[in-house]
Amino acid sequence: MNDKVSVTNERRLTIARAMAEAIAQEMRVDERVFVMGEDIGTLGGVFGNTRGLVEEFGKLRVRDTPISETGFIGAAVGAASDGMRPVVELMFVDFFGVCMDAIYNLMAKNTYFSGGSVKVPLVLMTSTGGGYSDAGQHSQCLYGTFAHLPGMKVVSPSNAYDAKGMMTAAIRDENPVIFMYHKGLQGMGWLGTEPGATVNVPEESYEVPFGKAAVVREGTDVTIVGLAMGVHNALKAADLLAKKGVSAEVVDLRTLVPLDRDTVFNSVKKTGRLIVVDEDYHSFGVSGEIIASVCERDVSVLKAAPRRVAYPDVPIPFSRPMEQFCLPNPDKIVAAFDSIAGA
Amino acid sequence: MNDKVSVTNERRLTIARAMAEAIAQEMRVDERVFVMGEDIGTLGGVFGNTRGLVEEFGKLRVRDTPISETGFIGAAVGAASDGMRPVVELMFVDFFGVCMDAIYNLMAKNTYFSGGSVKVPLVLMTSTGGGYSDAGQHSQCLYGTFAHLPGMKVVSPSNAYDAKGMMTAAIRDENPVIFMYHKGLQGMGWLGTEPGATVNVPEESYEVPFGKAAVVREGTDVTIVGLAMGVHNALKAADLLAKKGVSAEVVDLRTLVPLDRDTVFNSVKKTGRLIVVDEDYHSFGVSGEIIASVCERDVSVLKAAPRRVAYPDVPIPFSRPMEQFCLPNPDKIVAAFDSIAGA
Amino acid sequence: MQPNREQRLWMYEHMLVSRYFEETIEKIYLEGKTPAFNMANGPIPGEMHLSNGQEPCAVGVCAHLNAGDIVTSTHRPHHVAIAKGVDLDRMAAEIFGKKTGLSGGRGGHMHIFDPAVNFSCSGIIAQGMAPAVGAALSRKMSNREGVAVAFLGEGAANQGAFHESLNLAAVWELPVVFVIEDNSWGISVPKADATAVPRNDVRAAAYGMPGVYVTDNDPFAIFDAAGEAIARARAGGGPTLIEIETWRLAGHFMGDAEGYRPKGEKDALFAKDPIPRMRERLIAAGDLTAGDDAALAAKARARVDTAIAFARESDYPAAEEALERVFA
Amino acid sequence: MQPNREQRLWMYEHMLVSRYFEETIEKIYLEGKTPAFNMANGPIPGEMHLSNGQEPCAVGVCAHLNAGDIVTSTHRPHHVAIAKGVDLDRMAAEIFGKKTGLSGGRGGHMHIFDPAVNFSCSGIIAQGMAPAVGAALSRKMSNREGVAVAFLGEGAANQGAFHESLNLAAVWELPVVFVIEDNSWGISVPKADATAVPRNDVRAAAYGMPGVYVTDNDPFAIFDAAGEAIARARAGGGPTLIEIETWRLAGHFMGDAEGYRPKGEKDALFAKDPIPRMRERLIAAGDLTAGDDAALAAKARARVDTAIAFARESDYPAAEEALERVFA
Ligand SMILES: Cc1ncc(C[n+]2csc(CCOP(=O)(O)OP(=O)(O)O)c2C)c(N)n1
Ligand SMILES: Cc1ncc(C[n+]2csc(CCOP(=O)(O)OP(=O)(O)O)c2C)c(N)n1
Ligand SMILES: [Mg+2]
Ligand SMILES: [Mg+2]
Repeated sequence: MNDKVSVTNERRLTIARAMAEAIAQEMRVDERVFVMGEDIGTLGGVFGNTRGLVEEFGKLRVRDTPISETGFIGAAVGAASDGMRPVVELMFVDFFGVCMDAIYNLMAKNTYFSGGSVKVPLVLMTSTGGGYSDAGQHSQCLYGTFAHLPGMKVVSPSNAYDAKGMMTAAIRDENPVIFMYHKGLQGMGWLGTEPGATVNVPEESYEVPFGKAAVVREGTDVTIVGLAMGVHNALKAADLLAKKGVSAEVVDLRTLVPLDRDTVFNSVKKTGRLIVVDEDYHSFGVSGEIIASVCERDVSVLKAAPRRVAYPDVPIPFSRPMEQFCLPNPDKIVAAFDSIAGA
Repeated sequence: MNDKVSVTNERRLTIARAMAEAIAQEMRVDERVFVMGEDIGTLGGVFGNTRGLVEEFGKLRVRDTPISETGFIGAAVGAASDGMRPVVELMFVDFFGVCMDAIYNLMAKNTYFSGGSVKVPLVLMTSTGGGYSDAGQHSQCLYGTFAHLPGMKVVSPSNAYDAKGMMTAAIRDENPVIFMYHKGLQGMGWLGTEPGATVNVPEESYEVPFGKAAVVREGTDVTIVGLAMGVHNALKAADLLAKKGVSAEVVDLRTLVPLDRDTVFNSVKKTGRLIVVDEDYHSFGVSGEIIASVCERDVSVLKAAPRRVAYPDVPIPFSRPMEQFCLPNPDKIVAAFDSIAGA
Repeated sequence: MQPNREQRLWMYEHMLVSRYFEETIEKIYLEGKTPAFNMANGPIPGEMHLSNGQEPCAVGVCAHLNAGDIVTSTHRPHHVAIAKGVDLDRMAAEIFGKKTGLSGGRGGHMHIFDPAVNFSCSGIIAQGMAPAVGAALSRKMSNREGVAVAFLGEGAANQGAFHESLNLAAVWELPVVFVIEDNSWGISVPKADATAVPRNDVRAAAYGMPGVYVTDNDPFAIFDAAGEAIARARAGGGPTLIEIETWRLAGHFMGDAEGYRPKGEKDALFAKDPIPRMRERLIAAGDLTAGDDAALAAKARARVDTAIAFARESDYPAAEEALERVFA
Repeated sequence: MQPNREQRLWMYEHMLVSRYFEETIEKIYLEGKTPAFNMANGPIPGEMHLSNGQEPCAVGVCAHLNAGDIVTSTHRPHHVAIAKGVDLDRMAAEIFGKKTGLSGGRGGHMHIFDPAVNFSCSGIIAQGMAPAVGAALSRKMSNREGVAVAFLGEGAANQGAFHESLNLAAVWELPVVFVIEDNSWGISVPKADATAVPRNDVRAAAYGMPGVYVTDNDPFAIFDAAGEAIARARAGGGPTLIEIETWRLAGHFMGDAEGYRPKGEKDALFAKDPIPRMRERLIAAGDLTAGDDAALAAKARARVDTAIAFARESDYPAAEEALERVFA
């Protein structure tokens, strides 16, 4: 976890708590910051990321909304343009279909449409990911869907340190930020918990800047690129590969927009092999973009065909054996490496 | 125009008329087929693709709707599941944000969610593309946005012959089909008109099958892959390149889902160079997918880095000089070739 | 419109099946999830939204429907599915994620589809409504019999799809009935914090359609209101909006600690649990003896047990089946 | 609430500016588009939605607003922008796609933003409504003065965003007024084919807010209704829904052949063109002499001419500027 563990204490937080802490700290120093969404008040967020906020800041600044995503996200755009800094929750990213116009045609474009005279400093936080049998309308990642459309930053942390720093950076950003948090990393026991996501988190405020991928493990034989849960799969695969004497480098993209193509390219230049791990759908998404970004810069750095371990192009099935079959995992990454090891 | 010009007469139609003709012919033989959308009745569709239908089939089968895309597209899902075969218009693809749930979470997934016991034979036709200064909420292509999400076929014709055959195939398909037609190819004078899109179209019904790209020009030095308007830019670039002694092969993808990766790969295998032309946004979309598809199969077929000529990752500006600067065009394709010609 | 004895008993029996079903699911859901509650574990993984307390809505409405009529439901679909006659064995198997499930395990509890009785649901709030409108359009256009009923929660009445669906149904005078189950909660948010009016029946006026509010979770009053609306729809008289006061006796979903619920609320609701109330009413009316009741209860339990056994004993799908049925 | 003389003249003058502006745009729009009409050509390319006939809605409402108040408008924004005090030179330049335009040419006629007077619009039907609600929320939360007004067409009243915005505004008791310009057409679709009720003011009841319908495109009646609603909003009394009968004297957009309009409809509308009617009314009331009128007209024309000249003479942006201002 190299550069990011400059922590000043040994306190370990879940991503859920790290997010809530970042929001609270910004709310304390900036009264323009407020939170709205479904069940983010008394309940503290279905995924725990607003716990404690209503108790500290009250119902006027921590507003439970009706189930009206077009209404309250559109309202957040209007409030942000009027000088506020809303932090808004879309409970599951899968629900984007009921409110995407407010997101991609207003929130993301009003700065451009206004020639820069209108700012939309808005954080839209939304949960992603599956693995716990919540079926096809509650388990998607849709990273590519958001990253494809211009005008919004798109970020997703893999651990609590990044989550706090990226949330702080998101709230302070003058631009709209889609903050995607993977349910399986939240540290909510009831969703299962990837232990690697719960890490040391400083109490003081700090920012993790956007557009800077992290090399979370160094290696020489293959570059494994991932995001959020993908990073943990990649790290586990790297452990397995190490046992076979293969040295894998793992890159945590952290942000999709802006995308740190340099870090990915430089890593592949060093290792000569590329595997992209993506829990979003296989085609026309993140995995294709990463591969194309490397190839178009210099295809000769690749010693072997690039590989992707992504979610197949099928809706997410409910039944455990089927869902687990579709999800990326360390073994699939190892198999992907094996298929190009000879080159 | 190789395999598709097995035409039996010399009648030339615009894409708009070809689409209307295909719909009419299916409505005559199948009473389950009906049309709904905004201004598709008396007006004949803002882009002309339903002209004449209400006169022949009446207002019960050609239904103007309220401006309620979630309502009527959701209704189309219900009607299709109940045995009808709706052909529905989303006037501009840019409006997907107000109704995407009905499209991607219901229309596209109900067959899967039901284990195949429910069918959703629904054609959603929608206009794409810019070039006539309609600004950032009326000029997008969003090919990648739709192609990324599983459960729907996604097609876009480059000429009237394909338009008729693909519309016929779409209506007869047991699955949801997103039929994207580029405004600049419609043959409506007021939107400008690419003459190459208006071609001979047989009077009788026929299908152009999905999942089969067309090599619309053969060549040996570079493969230029495009869709809809991109094909015409590619063909013009091929003319320019021919003058410089370069032989370009042009592939018209025709359908994104299913995607004919074989035809693209085989062409690149032959030419060794790949340029993807895409009027959709650059990142996380079609161009990345095409490049990745080739590279992951066998990166060694590429003599040079692949190139893309795509819409930059910015909202579409209104002002003509800015919009034209952003759009793909033949010169950019030639320049892309020049940048890899040496390899 | 009052139910006759046969209808009354049908309603009661389906309430019993529904309640036993939920109670059984509830127990099984917890298997493998203790001591640490992890949704992903156990024979029934994923989210689970139980309908305990809301049975009157399902039976009062579905008593008027036949297999050809269409019903769309929500993330909380079991009671409605049971009243609509969905195949209980295959529904249970679906909830367990088994190959014999209605969808071969692809859908799970929020995606129950049984075309044999024209039942479907969706996990996205209010998104089942427009498909019901479309099915009604389909029947009207093709001159086939049938009424469509869209169920939704009171929280869903603030979603745009609600408005568009009601307007479309009214403009086109379609045979569709919208039924709001007002359990006064949308997860943790009370109706009063989410809805600008106390009762959604007043919203019917925005579409020129009749609106009815049924109080007290009363199966017979629901039967009455639904009967009139469905008869009107069948006769070509267009859509109706019905809101029903009902009670969520369970948490929003399994695992919900319900800390947001005011003290005493649940006790008060349990005190008027619709199942014992219905039983007493039927006994008082002479429809039922205690012996009949025991027999009915046993029958209901047996029906559920059979379904659960079928589900338990069925095989899981092969993992690779995940890739099938994307397209028809 | 009746306008005083100053307000009456302010309204009339802004109606004149608006009408001259549209008439001028109309002429220039056709430059370069004959003989073959191609939207992409000429000094003003792209779609063009003119507001001729709808001026009363803009002035009757905006007469009550100051620069700090918020207005969101639609694809048909010019009249409202003018009444709200948007910088006319830079708005014209934006419509021409010039560097000096409000957005440096990035937005064009459907994307007019002037933060100096808190004006914005969106080309997606009904999507300007929720931002108005949010701006009102912003004012209320931060104890800053200001009312937000969302304009929309009668066609937009069937979009989900309408419902969600009104409900949210009502639940949170926000200082926002929703103004429907009912020109009876949504492109080619008449209101009666799209909206289940004859008048949208009845929909206010669905949110427990006051609803008003203003007939006959009457500037003073609009002033009255809007004045009351805006005063209520300012006083903390929450939102109001107003629908105004108005007339679309032009096609939906430039190039619209309007074959769908019943014969005679437009003649009848032109016969009650609000501009001459207002003029006669003011003259009859003694507010205006023929001489004053000529002077006002000349002033309005001069204002428009200046703006158009500014737009014509301004430079186009450099092509590469397309890549700037994506992020602040
Ligand atoms: C569009 C959308 N927003 C949010 C959710 C998350 N969600 C699931 S159930 C629920 C509450 C629904 O309340 P209500 O409609 O009253 O139904 P109930 O749960 O009370 O049966 C919410 C917010 C969703 N599924 N879809
Ligand atoms: C969501 C959406 N659907 C459709 C359109 C296309 N469209 C533009 S204007 C219009 C008609 C709007 O009618 P109305 O709201 O009455 O406004 P008017 O044009 O009469 O001013 C339509 C359908 C759009 N811009 N956005
Ligand atoms: Mg509820
Ligand atoms: Mg109108």
